[in-house]
Amino acid sequence: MTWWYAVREGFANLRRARGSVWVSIITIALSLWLVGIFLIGAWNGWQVLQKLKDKLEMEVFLLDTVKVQDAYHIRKSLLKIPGVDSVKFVSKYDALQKFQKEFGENIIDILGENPLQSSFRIRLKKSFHTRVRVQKIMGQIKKLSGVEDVTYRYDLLKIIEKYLKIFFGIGISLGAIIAFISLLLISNTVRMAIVSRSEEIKVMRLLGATPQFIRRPFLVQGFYLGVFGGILSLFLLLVVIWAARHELSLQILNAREIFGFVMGWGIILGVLGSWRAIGKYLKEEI
Amino acid sequence: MTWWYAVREGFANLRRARGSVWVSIITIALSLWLVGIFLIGAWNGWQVLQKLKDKLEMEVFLLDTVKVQDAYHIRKSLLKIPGVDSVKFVSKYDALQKFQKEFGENIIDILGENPLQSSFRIRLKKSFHTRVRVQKIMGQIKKLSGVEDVTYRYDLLKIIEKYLKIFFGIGISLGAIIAFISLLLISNTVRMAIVSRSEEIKVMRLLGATPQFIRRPFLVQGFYLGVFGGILSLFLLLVVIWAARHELSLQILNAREIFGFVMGWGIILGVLGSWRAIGKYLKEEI
Amino acid sequence: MVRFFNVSFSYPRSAGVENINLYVKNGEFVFLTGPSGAGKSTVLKLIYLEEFPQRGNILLDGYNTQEITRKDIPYIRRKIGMVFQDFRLLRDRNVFENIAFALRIIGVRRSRINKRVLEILRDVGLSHKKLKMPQALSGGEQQRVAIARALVNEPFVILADEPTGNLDEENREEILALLHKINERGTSIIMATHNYEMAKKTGRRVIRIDKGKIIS
Amino acid sequence: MVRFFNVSFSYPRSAGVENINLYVKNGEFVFLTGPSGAGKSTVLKLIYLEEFPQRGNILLDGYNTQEITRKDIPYIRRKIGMVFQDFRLLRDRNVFENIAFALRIIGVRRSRINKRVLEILRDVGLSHKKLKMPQALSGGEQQRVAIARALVNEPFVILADEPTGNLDEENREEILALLHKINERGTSIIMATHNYEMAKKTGRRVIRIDKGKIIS
Ligand SMILES: Nc1ncnc2c1ncn2[C@@H]1O[C@H](COP(=O)(O)OP(=O)(O)OP(=O)(O)O)[C@@H](O)[C@H]1O
Ligand SMILES: Nc1ncnc2c1ncn2[C@@H]1O[C@H](COP(=O)(O)OP(=O)(O)OP(=O)(O)O)[C@@H](O)[C@H]1O
Ligand SMILES: [Mg+2]
Ligand SMILES: [Mg+2]
Repeated sequence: MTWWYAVREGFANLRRARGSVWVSIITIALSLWLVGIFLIGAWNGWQVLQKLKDKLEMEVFLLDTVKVQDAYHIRKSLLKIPGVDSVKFVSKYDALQKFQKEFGENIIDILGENPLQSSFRIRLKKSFHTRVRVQKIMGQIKKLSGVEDVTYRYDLLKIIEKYLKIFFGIGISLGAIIAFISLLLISNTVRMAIVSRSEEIKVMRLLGATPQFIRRPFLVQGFYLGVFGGILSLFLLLVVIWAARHELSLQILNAREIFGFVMGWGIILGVLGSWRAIGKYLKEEI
Repeated sequence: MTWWYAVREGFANLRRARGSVWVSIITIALSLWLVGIFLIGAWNGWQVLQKLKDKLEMEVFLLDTVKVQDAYHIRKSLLKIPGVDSVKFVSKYDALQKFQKEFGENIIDILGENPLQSSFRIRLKKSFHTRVRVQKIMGQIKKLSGVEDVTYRYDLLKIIEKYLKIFFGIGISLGAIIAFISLLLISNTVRMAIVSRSEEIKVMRLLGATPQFIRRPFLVQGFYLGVFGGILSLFLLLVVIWAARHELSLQILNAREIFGFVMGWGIILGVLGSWRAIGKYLKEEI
Repeated sequence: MVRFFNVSFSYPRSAGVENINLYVKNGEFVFLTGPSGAGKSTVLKLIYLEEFPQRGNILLDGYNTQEITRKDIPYIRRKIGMVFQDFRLLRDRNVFENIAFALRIIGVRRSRINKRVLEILRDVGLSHKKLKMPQALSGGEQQRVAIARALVNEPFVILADEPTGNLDEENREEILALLHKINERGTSIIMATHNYEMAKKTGRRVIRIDKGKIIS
Repeated sequence: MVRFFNVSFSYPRSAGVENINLYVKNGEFVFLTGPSGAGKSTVLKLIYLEEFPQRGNILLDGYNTQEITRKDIPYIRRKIGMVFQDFRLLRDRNVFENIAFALRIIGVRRSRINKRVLEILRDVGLSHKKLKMPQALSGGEQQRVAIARALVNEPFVILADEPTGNLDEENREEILALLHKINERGTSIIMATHNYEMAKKTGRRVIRIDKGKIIS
C-alpha cells in the first residue's frame, strides 16, 4: 500500500522534473556505457590471450628406432597423462614436407637423407599452461621409452604470461577507475536531482512525513533512473559492438552477463545514490 | 567594470552553491581524467607501434665475390639512397657466429664450409616504412653491382600496419566516444548548477537585468568549474602515470601537450555548457 | 493542550523569544498579536517543533519537549495543523494534491482522501481551482490553500500565522468563521496576527507579544 | 504615466482581466482594491511586462506595449519599482545585497551603491538586519526589504502589491508615510490592496476591481 504510493510518486517525480530527468538518464547511460565498453574490451582481450595460450603445443620427438606399433602405445600413454588434451602424430615424412614448405629448401638434396624426426604434438588442457605444470608433464613424458626429447615454447609462454600480467594490471586499474567514475557520476546525478527538491523535502517534514515515507519515492526514482539509464546504455553498447564488427571487422564477442552486470550496476548505483543523497536532508535539524 | 562584477559574482556563485560545486568539480575532473587517460594511452600505444616499425631492417646480401674495398663503396652508395638512415656491415663470419648462437648448431661441422653471406643491415627513416617506398628503395639497391639479394620483412610490416589500422580505428572511435561523454557530462553538470538557480534568474530578469548581465557571471562560473576540474584531473592523471610506471613498470611517456589539451577542453566545455544552459532561461517568456 | 514553561529561544546572532509562559487549554481560541519582528512566528515554530527551546520546556498534548526524540516529531506534527506565513505549498503539484498530501503521509485511504479534500476545498471556496498549480493562484487563493491543508486532517490544534494577511474583508470573515466553526468542534486555535483590532473584536483571548516577551 | 486602452488578458484556462481602461498621471497615487482573485496583481503584472495584453495596449512613459521588443523590457523595468506580493527576494544573498542588486544591474558605481542602500535601509527601519539572509527575517521584515528594493533606484512609478499585508499598524503607517513622501517627490504609485477601508481613509483615488473588471 505505502510502497505502491512510493512507486507512483517516484514516477511522478520523474514527470515533474522533466528536462533534468533526461540529463540524469543520459549521464547515467553514458557512465554505464563506459563500464560496458570496458568490460567487453577486457573480456575480448582476455579471450584472445587465452586462445594464444591454447595454441602452444608440446613436441615429443621419438627415437628413430621407434616403430609405428610402439608409437601407438606411446600415444596411449601420453593420453593418460593428466593435462594432456589431444595428441597428434607427425611422421618423419610429414615433418620434411612441412620443412620444405616453410624454408623452400630441399634438405635431402643437401644432406642426402631426412634428418628430421617423427614426433607427437600435444595440446594441453586450458589450465595446464603454467610453467610448473608444463615441467611436470614434460618429466612424465621423458620417462616413456622411445621418447628422445620433449620441447615446449617456454619463451612464448613467458611472453604471453607477461602480457597477461600487464593486461591484468591495466585491466584491474582501469576497471577500478571506471567503476569509481561511474559510481561518482551516477550518485552525483541522482544527488543533483534531489538537491533541486530540498525545499519540498523540508515542507514534507514540516507536514509530519516520516523519513521513510519521504525517502521511498526517491529510492524508486533512483531505481527508475538506473533502469532507464541502463536500457539506454545497452542500446549504445549494441551500437558499439555492431560498429566494431562491421567497421573495424573485429571479432567482438558480447556476453549476456556483461549486459546484466551493466544494468545491475546502474540500478544499484541509482538506488544507493538516492539513499545517500536523501539522507543528507533527513538528518538536518528541524 | 561590468566584467569585473561578473568575475566576483561568478566566484560568489561558487561559494553560494557549496556542496553542489564540489559535485560539479569532481564530475568535471573525472570526465577530463577519462579524456586524459585515453590520450596518454593512445599516444603511448602509437609510440610503441612506431618504434616496432623502426626496428624493421632491410638486409642486403652481397655476392661472395665482393671484396672489402667494394663493400665500402656499396655502403657509400646505399647511404646516398633517400630514405636510408643507417647502414651496418655484417660479415660472413659475424653471420655465422650469430647463427650458431641462435640455433646452437655448428654448420661448418655439417657442411664443411660457411654457407652464409656477408650483408648490410639497413635502417630506414621513419616515414619510409610503407610498402611503396620500401619497394622503391629495394629496386634502387638491387641495381647496385655486387648485391645478390635484398630482403625485407614484409610480413611483419603488414602485421604492424594492420595493428596500426586497428589501433587507429579503435582510437578514433573511442576518442570520439570519450570526447562526447565528457562533453555531455560537463555541460550537464554546469546545466544542473544553473537549474537550481532558475528562480533567481527569473527575479533578476524581473528587476531589469539584461540577458548579458545575467549570463556573464554564469560564464565565469563555468570557466572556474573548468579550471578547477582541470587542475584536479591533472592531479589524478599524474597519479595514474606514476602508478603505471611504478606498479606496472610500464614506460609511460607523458606529454605537456596532453595536459594543456585536457585543461583547455575542460574550460571550453565549462564556458560553452554555461552558455547553453543559461540560454534556455533567457529565452523564456516574461 | 499547549503549555510553555519559562521558554527562551534565540536565533544565532538574532532576536528570538524570552521567558515565555503560556497556557492554551484544549478547545481554546487565542490570538497572538504584536508588531513585525515581535516573535509571533517564533512562538508558533516552537510549538511546531521547527525550533526547540533553549531554556524551559513545552508541553504538547502529553508530549514534553525535553523528552521528545527525533522519531516522535513527525507523529506530533500530524496532530498539529500549521498555516505558514509564507504558505509553503509544493510548487510541483496542483491544489488538490497539495492538500491531499497531508493525508497521504498519514496513510489515509485513497477514496477517503478524495472525499475529504473536496469537502475542505468547498469550505475555503476553491473548488473551481482544484487542478491549478499554486503559482497560478492569486496571493489570497494561495493563502486559502494553505489553510485548507492545515485543516484537512483534523488536528487537535491549529496554528495559523497571519492567515488573513492577503485576504479581503469578505474572505477574511469567511476564513475566520471557518476557524470559529472548527474551534466549536473542539479544536484549539492559536492565530498570530499583527491586527490587534481584529483580534480584539472577536472577544477571544488576545496575547500581546513584543520584542520576544509577552506583555499582556 | 501609465495608460491602459481596452486591455484584456486571460491566463490559459483561467480568469484574468477584461477591457481595462486606466489612466495614472505622473505623480499620482492610486489604490487598486478588490477581493482576492479579482485581478489586482494581474493589472500590475501587465504594467510590469510580466504579461502582455492580448487585446488593447498599454502606454508606459512613452513606450507602447505594441511596439516594445524583447530588448527594451529590461530598460523599461528599471524605471518601474515593483514590490511583489510574494517578495521574490534572492535567497542566497543577504538583505544588503538583495537591495544593492537592483542598483548593480543598472551599473551604479560601488561607492554610490553603498551610500544609497544604507540610506534606504534606514528609511524602512532595517539597518540592523542588513547582513541577515531573507530566510532569517520575519514576514514583515521581508516585506520591508522588498519595498526597499523597489524604492532604491528611484523609478518613475512604483507598483506595490499588497505591501502592508504582513505589517502591523505601526509599520504599515510608516511604510505608507514613506510611500507618500516618495510620491510627493514626483513618483507615481499604484498600490494593490484588499483593504478598501485603508485606501479610502487616505483620500487618494481608489480604483475598485472585481472579477477582472473595473467597477469604479
Ligand atoms: N531563521 C531565523 N534566523 C535568524 N533570525 C530570525 C529567524 N527567523 C526570525 N528571526 C528574527 O527573530 C525575530 C522574530 O521573528 P518572528 O518571525 O518571530 O517575528 P513575527 O512576530 O512573526 O513578525 P512578522 O509579523 O513580521 O511576521 C525577528 O527579528 C527576526 O528577524
Ligand atoms: N499564472 C497564472 N496562471 C493562471 N491563472 C492565474 C495566474 N495568476 C493568477 N491567476 C488567476 O487569475 C485571477 C486573478 O489573479 P490575481 O493574482 O490578479 O488576483 P488578485 O486580485 O491579485 O488577488 P489577491 O488579492 O488574492 O492577490 C485569479 O483567479 C487567479 O487564480
Ligand atoms: Mg511572522
Ligand atoms: Mg494578488
